[in-house]
Amino acid sequence: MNRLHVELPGLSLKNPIMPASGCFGFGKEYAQFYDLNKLGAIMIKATTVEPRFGNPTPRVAETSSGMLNAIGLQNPGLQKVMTEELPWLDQYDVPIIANVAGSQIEDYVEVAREISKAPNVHAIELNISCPNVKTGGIAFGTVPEIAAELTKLVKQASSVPVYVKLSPNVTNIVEMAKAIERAGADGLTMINTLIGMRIDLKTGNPILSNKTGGLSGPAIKPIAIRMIYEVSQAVSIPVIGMGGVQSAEDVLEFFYAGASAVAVGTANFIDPFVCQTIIEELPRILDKHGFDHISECQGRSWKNYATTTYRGS
Amino acid sequence: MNRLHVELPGLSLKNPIMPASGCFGFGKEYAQFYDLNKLGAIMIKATTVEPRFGNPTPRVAETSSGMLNAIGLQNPGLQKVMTEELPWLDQYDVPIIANVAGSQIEDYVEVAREISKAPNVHAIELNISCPNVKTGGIAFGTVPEIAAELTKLVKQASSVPVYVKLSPNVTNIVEMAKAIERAGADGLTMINTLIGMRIDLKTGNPILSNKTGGLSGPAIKPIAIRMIYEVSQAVSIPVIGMGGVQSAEDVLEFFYAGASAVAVGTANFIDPFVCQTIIEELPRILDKHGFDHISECQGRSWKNYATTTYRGS
Amino acid sequence: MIKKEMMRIVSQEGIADDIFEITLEGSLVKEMHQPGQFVHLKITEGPEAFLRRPISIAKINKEMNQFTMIYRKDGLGTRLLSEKIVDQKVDVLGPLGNGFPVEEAQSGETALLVGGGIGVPPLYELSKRLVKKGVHVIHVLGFQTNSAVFYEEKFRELGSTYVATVDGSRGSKGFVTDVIKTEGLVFDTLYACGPTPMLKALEENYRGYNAYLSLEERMGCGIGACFACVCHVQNDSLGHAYKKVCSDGPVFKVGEVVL
Amino acid sequence: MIKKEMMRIVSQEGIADDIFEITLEGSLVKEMHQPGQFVHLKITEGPEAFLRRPISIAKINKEMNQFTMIYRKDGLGTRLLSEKIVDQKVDVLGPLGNGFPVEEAQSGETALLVGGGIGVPPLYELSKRLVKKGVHVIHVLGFQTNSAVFYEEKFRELGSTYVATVDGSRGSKGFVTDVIKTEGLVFDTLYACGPTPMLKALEENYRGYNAYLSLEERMGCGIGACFACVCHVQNDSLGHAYKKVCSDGPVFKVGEVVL
Ligand SMILES: Cc1cc2nc3c(=O)[nH]c(=O)nc-3n(C[C@H](O)[C@H](O)[C@H](O)COP(=O)(O)OP(=O)(O)OC[C@H]3O[C@@H](n4cnc5c(N)ncnc54)[C@H](O)[C@@H]3O)c2cc1C
Ligand SMILES: Cc1cc2nc3c(=O)[nH]c(=O)nc-3n(C[C@H](O)[C@H](O)[C@H](O)COP(=O)(O)OP(=O)(O)OC[C@H]3O[C@@H](n4cnc5c(N)ncnc54)[C@H](O)[C@@H]3O)c2cc1C
Ligand SMILES: Cc1cc2nc3c(=O)[nH]c(=O)nc-3n(C[C@H](O)[C@H](O)[C@H](O)COP(=O)(O)O)c2cc1C
Ligand SMILES: Cc1cc2nc3c(=O)[nH]c(=O)nc-3n(C[C@H](O)[C@H](O)[C@H](O)COP(=O)(O)O)c2cc1C
Ligand code: FES
Ligand code: FES
Repeated sequence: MNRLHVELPGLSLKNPIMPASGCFGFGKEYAQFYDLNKLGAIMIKATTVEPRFGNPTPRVAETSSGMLNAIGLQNPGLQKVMTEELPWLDQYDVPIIANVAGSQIEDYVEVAREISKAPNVHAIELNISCPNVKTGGIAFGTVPEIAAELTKLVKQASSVPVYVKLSPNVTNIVEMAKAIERAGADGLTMINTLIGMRIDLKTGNPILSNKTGGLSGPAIKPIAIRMIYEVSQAVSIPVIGMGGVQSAEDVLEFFYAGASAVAVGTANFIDPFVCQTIIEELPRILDKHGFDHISECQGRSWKNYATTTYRGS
Repeated sequence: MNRLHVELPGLSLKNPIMPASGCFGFGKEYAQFYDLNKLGAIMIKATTVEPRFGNPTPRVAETSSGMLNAIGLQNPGLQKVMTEELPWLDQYDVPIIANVAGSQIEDYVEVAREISKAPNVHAIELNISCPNVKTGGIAFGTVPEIAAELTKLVKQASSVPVYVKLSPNVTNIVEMAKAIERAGADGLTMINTLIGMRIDLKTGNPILSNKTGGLSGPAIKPIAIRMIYEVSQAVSIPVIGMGGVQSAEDVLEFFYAGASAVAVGTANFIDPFVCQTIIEELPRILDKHGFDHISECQGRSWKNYATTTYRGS
Repeated sequence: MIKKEMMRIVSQEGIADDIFEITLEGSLVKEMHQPGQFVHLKITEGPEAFLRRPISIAKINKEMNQFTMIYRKDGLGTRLLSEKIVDQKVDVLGPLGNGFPVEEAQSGETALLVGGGIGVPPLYELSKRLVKKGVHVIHVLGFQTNSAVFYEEKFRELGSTYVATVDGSRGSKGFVTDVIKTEGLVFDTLYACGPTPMLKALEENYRGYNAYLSLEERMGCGIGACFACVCHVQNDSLGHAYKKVCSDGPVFKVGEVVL
Repeated sequence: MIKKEMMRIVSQEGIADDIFEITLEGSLVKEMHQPGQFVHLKITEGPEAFLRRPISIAKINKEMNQFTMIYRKDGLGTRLLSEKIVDQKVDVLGPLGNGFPVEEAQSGETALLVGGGIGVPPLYELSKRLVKKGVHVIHVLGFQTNSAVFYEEKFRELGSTYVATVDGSRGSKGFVTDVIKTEGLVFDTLYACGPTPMLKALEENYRGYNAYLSLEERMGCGIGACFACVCHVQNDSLGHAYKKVCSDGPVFKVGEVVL
């Protein structure tokens, strides 16, 4: 028995650990550090129809236990991702989750349709929650009806399961999640970054040239845990959790909250080996807490173990 | 010239530093450490009509660069605050900002009417954003129309200016702020805590007995700065800023973002002297950055100094 | 008076499995009067281990301006504390709370001191004070297992000492309450500190007695300002009476508060 | 190859106002080949100074497995670094990026090395390599003021060295570009590292030359994965071509990227 094996729509994962979109490029850089085959999956950088340069620099700033980024969806564009990045990744036996972004519905639909044809793309992650672009992005992520409509159309266009990435910058995340589930999403990924700002005391101006940026890292972990806890109880599609994960213990906490797999973002910048380390440590953590299989941990914080004997997601 | 003096509706502040509500009780405990006369103002613990015990313990949990609390508005009730706490505080020459909470509109109105009669209460802080109570609290803080209605009625009942405390757990904080301004609020205080959760890895259950709690501390500072930056440009009433302030440098950053005064919450627990220390350090920080008066810093991140010569809030 | 001081580490030593004894030096010791009080520690200067940690005072040495704590390396903060070395400093806020009332035991009387796990440390200073006063002390100390036992000899120097371990690997097998029963221990005053189930069992058995229990609760401020650590008062019909563990306690008379 | 290693501090010393020289030891040094490369430092183990800090390699000592950095104590991370002491460890990721091309200068030719402030350090290892190769080196080093000057003597040992300070308190008053002009310095190859305005001025003056500029940008990953540190490419009609300072740079040929 592989104690870490997890089955999710479209994704047969040898373990539930994957780098989060935007924090791992298209894998090449991290392949210098360890064998990418060890990963459960890879969430690649957001892809748009056209190549994008993104926002002017500075694009990152440090905060207490976190960072702000305003990359602005820089990416080489659909065509280059299809002809260069994905084929390069195909040397690895790792399912790719393609993060899809755009400015208008048609863009999302087009990228989803094309990118889902790539043989190693096993799922789409619909990025309706990027706080760093003027149009599209977060607008789709804050109004349930618009999110649902987009989900439906992308779902029709995609030949692989569609996960929708939720923004934490909303009053009612459960309402968003439910609308997206009803629209046919196969799963949810959450959370994207919270909108934040830092001001340079020397200049008096925001540090980021985009002024605001997305807050990630351990600082946001309690918010992620809370939202996953609420959403995973309200929907019946699986949740891939993320937000501040740094260790195998954090992964356990996300599972307890209700996640069925976990993505690691910012922590890769601090320690390029972090995903590998977490994967290696997970069995020890399962032993320590008396679990045979990682799936037993899923939703433990809200499942009533007295009456149900739940195994696996 | 007092370089730190700030004038706000109802509040003539010898300096812009005040402990945040719920993080300073009713002052007695901190009076053991320094002379409360040094403070610009004191925001006292939320007061409700009836005494409240609040939530079961545990009520606090630690997070990376922050903490969660689910006190649940425990307080001795309006009568005792009027007859014991406020008279005790009256020995100090410090304006009191009374944090007013409730479960329904009538409660808020009653507390505001009565507490605003206390001679040392110079302003009301309408707490429509407490995430830790089942009814009232946050519900009022997430729907602009309801917040506006409540503001209007409290404003009518109160004999002192009314500041409304905004919740960061909303999609659109500017919309909330504007609705509240239109309803007649004299000022805004922001931000209250973000809803978060931590799970105990040993038990698998949320650490807080209330399950979720409010996230405060440096972890949320970039979110506070962003929201104050947006709101202070959209309204013409002053903003008292808070969220993770620990130092005089942080105070400067809040002023740059658009705050006209700053409250210090969680940091009091780490260092009971923190408010005094910040007040003592502020002149040095003003010198370092070349300001004569603290008000010159207000809104500096978005004001165009080339065309306006702004002095004071 | 409560003070805040950067205190110097004079010694730090592992004395049992994951149990450390640390001694700090500074003028704050002058303020320490009661056994059973605690201090609130900020272990790193930065955001790591963000909140203070409450740890009991186990031994006070006024002449040397030193005091000793015994703590279990458990989570983040206590791990970081255990990595500190002699001459480094720790930010101490204290002394806090109301400790054990030494005045409740008279010379010639017998006091029973019951401790469980990391509830044992504050009993040491208490016992020394009682012995000094001429009180006859009996100690009943409960631990998980043999490797977790500490200070047995030190307590034995002060009075008769019974040790119980959950797995029976040292002393008698079982709980402190079993020991009291099987040994038929009698006393005038009872002082206890340990996990809540232990305190509950003692409350059950000794409700009418002159007994004092030291409670544990997660804390924010540690000084009574934040309402994090409250407990209900027994026989409170309205349900909103409360005591703060940090400033009204941590020691309460049996029957005073709801455990 | 890029490695990650906990490296031991061999020495740490203040060498000018807020300027520190630190030497680290470890096998990662074996991977260091090019002057102008940098390392990415995680200064504390915990969340404090959360991100890594990019600092240039100033001196490589392969025999001793040691390398030296020179940094300015500025914000949180560099302050914490300056408080570290000998034998403590620092988490180093590196070597990173593409440094100065030593092969672009031939024996007998003249290379002009221009540095501003904390852009000076990487020029030191570069200069040593060039000298070893038989290249004639000229250094022009710019600082704010006298008390900020460092390594002047060390550079002088390698070749003629001109110092300029903004306030004229040491060397000539003004900027490095003024020195080059007034001294009429001529060269075959130019290497420069310093603040962007300095690099822009050099680009202006020496666009057609064999010149190499080292850029600075705020970084996330430091290895090319996060797109934090990109810059535009010159003469890019579509506007979305880019180079990453961390992995394509930090050294670029003049005219290659938009400063
Ligand atoms: C009045 C009092 C006296 C105490 N005296 C001692 C003592 O002498 N020796 C000793 O080993 N322990 C003592 N404790 C328990 C000690 O405070 C906790 O073991 C410690 O705070 C755990 O911190 P951590 O960094 O190991 O755990 P973490 O999990 O990193 O702590 C996270 C947060 O939870 C709090 N927390 C976690 N467990 C507890 C707990 N059991 N009680 C209170 N807060 C907790 C921490 O203070 C911190 O705020 C005492 C507790 C109280 C309330
Ligand atoms: C390739 C490269 C080489 C460098 N070499 C040196 C060197 O040899 N000596 C030296 O003193 N400095 C060097 N710097 C600049 C150095 O990285 C910053 O001074 C340092 O990161 C500031 O960190 P801090 O903790 O003092 O400031 P903080 O304000 O605490 O830093 C907060 C965040 O902003 C980033 N940051 C702040 N200022 C800068 C800056 N000027 N450049 C890049 N990131 C910044 C930090 O890395 C960190 O992520 C180099 C920068 C780069 C890009
Ligand atoms: C530099 C950076 C770039 C990111 N780019 C993307 C992106 O392209 N698409 C996306 O959906 N999320 C993006 N994210 C968000 C992360 O995937 C993740 O949701 C978030 O950072 C929270 O996880 P973390 O705290 O582990 O980083 C980015 C985050 C960072 C820090
Ligand atoms: C323990 C605790 C209790 C609080 N109680 C209240 C309260 O009664 N009323 C209120 O409006 N805000 C309350 N707050 C929120 C603070 O006033 C403040 O808005 C928030 O903590 C952010 O500031 P900080 O990061 O400086 O703590 C409380 C916060 C904490 C940590
Ligand atoms: S810990 Fe704050 S009141 Fe007790
Ligand atoms: S710092 Fe991440 S790409 Fe350069």
